[in-house]
Amino acid sequence: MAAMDAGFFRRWLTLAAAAVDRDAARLTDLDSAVGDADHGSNLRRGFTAVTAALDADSPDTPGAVLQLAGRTLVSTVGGASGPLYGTLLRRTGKALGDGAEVSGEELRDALRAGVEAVARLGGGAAGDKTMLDALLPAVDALPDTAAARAAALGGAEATVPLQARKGRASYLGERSKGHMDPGAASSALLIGALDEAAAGQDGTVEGDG
Amino acid sequence: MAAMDAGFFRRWLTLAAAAVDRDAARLTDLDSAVGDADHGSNLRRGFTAVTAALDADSPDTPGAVLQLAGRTLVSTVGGASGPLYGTLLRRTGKALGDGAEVSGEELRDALRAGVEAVARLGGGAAGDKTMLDALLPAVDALPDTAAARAAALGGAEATVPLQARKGRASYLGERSKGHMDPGAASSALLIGALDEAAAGQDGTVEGDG
Amino acid sequence: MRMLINAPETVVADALRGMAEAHPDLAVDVENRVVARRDAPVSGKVALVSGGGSGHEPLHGGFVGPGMLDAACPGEVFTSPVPDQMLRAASLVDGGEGVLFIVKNYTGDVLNFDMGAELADEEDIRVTRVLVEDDVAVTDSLYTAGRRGTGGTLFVEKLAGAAAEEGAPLERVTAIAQRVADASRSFGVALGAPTTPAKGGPTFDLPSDELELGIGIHGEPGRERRAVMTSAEIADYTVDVLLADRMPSGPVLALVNGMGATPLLELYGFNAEVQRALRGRGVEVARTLVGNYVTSLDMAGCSVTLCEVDDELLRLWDAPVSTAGLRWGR
Amino acid sequence: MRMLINAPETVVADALRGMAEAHPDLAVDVENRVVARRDAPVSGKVALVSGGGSGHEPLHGGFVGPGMLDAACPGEVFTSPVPDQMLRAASLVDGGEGVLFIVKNYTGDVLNFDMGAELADEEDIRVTRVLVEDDVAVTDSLYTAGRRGTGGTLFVEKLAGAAAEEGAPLERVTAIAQRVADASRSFGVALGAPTTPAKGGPTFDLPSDELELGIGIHGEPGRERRAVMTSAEIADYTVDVLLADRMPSGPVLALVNGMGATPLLELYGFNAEVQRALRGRGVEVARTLVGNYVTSLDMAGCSVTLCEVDDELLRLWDAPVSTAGLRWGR
Ligand SMILES: Nc1ncnc2c1ncn2[C@@H]1O[C@H](COP(=O)(O)OP(=O)(O)O)[C@@H](O)[C@H]1O
Ligand SMILES: Nc1ncnc2c1ncn2[C@@H]1O[C@H](COP(=O)(O)OP(=O)(O)O)[C@@H](O)[C@H]1O
Ligand SMILES: [Mg+2]
Ligand SMILES: [Mg+2]
Ligand SMILES: [Mg+2]
Ligand SMILES: [Mg+2]
Repeated sequence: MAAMDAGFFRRWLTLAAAAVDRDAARLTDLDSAVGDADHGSNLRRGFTAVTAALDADSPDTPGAVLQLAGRTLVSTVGGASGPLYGTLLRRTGKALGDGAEVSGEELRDALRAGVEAVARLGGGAAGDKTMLDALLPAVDALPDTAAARAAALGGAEATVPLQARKGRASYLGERSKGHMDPGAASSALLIGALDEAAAGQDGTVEGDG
Repeated sequence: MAAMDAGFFRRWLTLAAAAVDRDAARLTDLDSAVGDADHGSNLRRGFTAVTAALDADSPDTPGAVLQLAGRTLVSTVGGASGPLYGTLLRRTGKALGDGAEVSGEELRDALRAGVEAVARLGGGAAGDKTMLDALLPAVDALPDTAAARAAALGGAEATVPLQARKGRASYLGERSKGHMDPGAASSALLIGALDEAAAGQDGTVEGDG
Repeated sequence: MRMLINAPETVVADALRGMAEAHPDLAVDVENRVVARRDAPVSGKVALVSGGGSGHEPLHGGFVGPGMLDAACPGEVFTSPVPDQMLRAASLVDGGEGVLFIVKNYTGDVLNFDMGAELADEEDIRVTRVLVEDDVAVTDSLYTAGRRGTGGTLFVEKLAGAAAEEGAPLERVTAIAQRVADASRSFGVALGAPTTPAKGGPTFDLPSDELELGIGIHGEPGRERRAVMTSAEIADYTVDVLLADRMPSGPVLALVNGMGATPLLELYGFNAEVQRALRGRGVEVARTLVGNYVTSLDMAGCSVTLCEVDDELLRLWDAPVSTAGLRWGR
Repeated sequence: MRMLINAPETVVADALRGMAEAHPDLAVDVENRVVARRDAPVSGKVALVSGGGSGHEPLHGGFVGPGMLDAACPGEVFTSPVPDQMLRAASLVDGGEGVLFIVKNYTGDVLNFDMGAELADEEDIRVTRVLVEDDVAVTDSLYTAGRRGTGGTLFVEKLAGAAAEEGAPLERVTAIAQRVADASRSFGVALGAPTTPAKGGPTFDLPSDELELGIGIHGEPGRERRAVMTSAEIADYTVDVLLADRMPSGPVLALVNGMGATPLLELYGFNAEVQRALRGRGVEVARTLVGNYVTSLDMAGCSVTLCEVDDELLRLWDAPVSTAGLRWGR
């Protein structure tokens, strides 16, 4: 994984926005089984605002890109996922500092700080059937983005049999079993977009962002 | 047709009540196509009250039986059919006077007065797609009750293609065509019950009332 | 069938028991089906009585109280009440100044209220009657039972009720009710059919991509079906129909009414479009009421009622009212 | 999909425009999504701010006005608002005596309101927070996000609002809100699922002969499904669940609440059964409110909230309130 600049992070978020847009209905359907049927439209609204914010105001460091994105998510998403994803990106961005480029290892460490902030804010842990179940294994697999993508997907899949202990799905008790957690699914999209951006950077695949 | 006493009229109304009870769902369904889906339950409520009133207070002349039944319908049915059927029976009963027995011809003439009162009260005429379309031909066919029953049924059938000009169905305009008028259908039941009562009296068929 | 009821036969009686429990300032006669002000008869005041089939709540029982009705006569679901109820209500609330019957124009309501008025007359109660016939969806009044009474009823009850509360005599209260009835126009749209307890299922089938335009408040199908329209399109259509029938020359009261199952969120959004449509056509809206006031059980949909007002009617609108369903001022 | 909307994305903004048109005494900031008293800030008065996802109307915007909330922050449908809204609302209504945030216990609401409180703190606005967590359907609070906030919110907003209107300082208003939250318990039953604009269809499938017991107000499925029950049976079940969780030792306020699509007629009938059930178990009901107050779009169903009150809370309940959704006295 080559060193990543602000452009890379913009591409990542643009790819994430496209993925969320594409899969919004699926995320909402997942949320309708165990929640309140808004996760897809929440994230679509948020990531649309993120790409608009990045277009309007082009921050020139990786940390600034993620912090702007995080602030934008907090200000536009609402729900549980807004503060949580917002905190994830803001916190990761802060951890990246203000260098113009970051390495894969730096990204991994920063993302770990971000994920830990999410766990602190939401009081959640692995196995609670939340976005953490996709994010935690993904961070562990970095800086290999392809492995991280697979780990996030696997983590999301692994939420299916779990009983939710956090968020809205927890109200269902036993009935939350048998459904994938919508936040874990969207986290897999986010990590998938990171891998796409990295692949594009390596010249293997040109991301559409 | 033999002379009819108060017992005959009680049997008639009891048979009518049974028919209405049996066909209540059908009447309500007819009313749901062109009206407000209450004709069956309206008449069931009314005729249940009629049999109870006749049980509680056994009037001893045909005229008194019909007047009590009519008053009971007015007080318990509501809607358009309550005052109209109530007036039909009250007026017919009044026209029968206070003799202990009446002939088929006397019943026909009294029923004609009753039907005319219905037309006056509701401002309706033949062809308006109302109960009158079953009642008018039935009266014309009396004192032959079997012919009257057939005429009422035919009259009810003949309302199917008509566009309603009175009552709730008239709001549908053209869309009221193609459905039988619920009040015409219930009038056919009423006249059918009269024929059943007459047949029972002649010993041909024993009515269950 | 999934309803919050005990049995179809007990729906109205159960609801009256529940009203009695919730509103100690109402005198609810469950047996005889009359809802009246507890302080009735109010001596020296003209009394207002209305009623009709149940299923339109808060109309009419929810509009009983100071500044509006003195009594309401609830019939079975979608079935007009019987004359005995009107007689009992009139006897209960007549404070010596006479009673106004406010009647929605349906064959059943008209016949039963007229019989009720005859009975009241026999008891020497002075009764006048005003007919509400505001539904412009009913065209061709010559070949129909005439226009239905719908949302305009609320305006008639409120404004005539305020006049009565001010001490106006029967003739004047009646004249005001008539003026309001004359100045009111309504049009309704269904996005789904209601389920009546008697039928236990929807009273009509509506394909999921169509609307019923020109519906009444009894689950009757409308006069036309159309492919689904946006809130803005429905507002334009509705306002056009209303203004084509009667273009007000002064300010109006607007009732943007829910039929029962349409969320208030959607109704407020619809109100924004109705106001835009009215403004665009030069109509000034003096007051607006948004909510579920003249309903049709759990029908999804909406209706708009406009009532042209002068200063006097506007003052009567703003006058205090204290009922379960409408309450302000004092 | 058949809704009275323009597009799923504009539902909330359209509704706010419509609220602004209907209620001249509200200051509605459509762009920034804040509904406030037009006379805010009221100097010398503690301000109350609440909010949450839209789709529960009249909660919260319909409860803004003298005697209740100073401002409400509506989020997207079933989605809690964002911290920017809470900051703006707090800045707008703070009359120098501080602001109470009334927050329904959902992860999203808690996180966003907390962030909003942090932002307000940075602007030197004194903010306290009370969490409403009254839904007894959520058992096992250790393994869940805790009890949801539902109907009890109305009691908290009304009683704390009355205390603020009387001039109580922030600590006291907060303490009263907390007492009311502690004393409130709710339980809800769905007879049908709501349709959200984002999904365009029902959020869960319910066979026509079953009920969802223990539902929330966001179209979430409940904790149990059962074959259809009568109104009396649902009342007994609901009251048993409520009293098992908290048996009041004094009189209660009762909210018999419709979820949106259940006709008022049925709701009143249900109230009769709820009152019977409470009376039979020795609970004295001091005041009852029946209607659609804390809704879930067009969900069919009902909930019951009980709140034990002493003389002081009862006085605060009876105190005047003047909002779009709740209005009495003066
Ligand atoms: N306490 C928590 N910790 C971590 N993630 C959470 C927590 N609560 C909820 N989530 C995540 O948020 C997702 C739901 O987001 P969303 O539907 O947008 O918000 P809401 O639940 O408020 O409607 C869940 O699927 C879950 O992954
Ligand atoms: N003006 C009228 N003249 C004669 N019959 C009428 C008139 N209006 C209605 N009807 C009859 O009444 C029937 C409807 O009765 P019902 O459903 O019980 O009352 P409602 O229409 O008030 O719901 C119609 O089918 C029709 O036969
Ligand atoms: Mg959600
Ligand atoms: Mg009918
Ligand atoms: Mg009827
Ligand atoms: Mg949500």
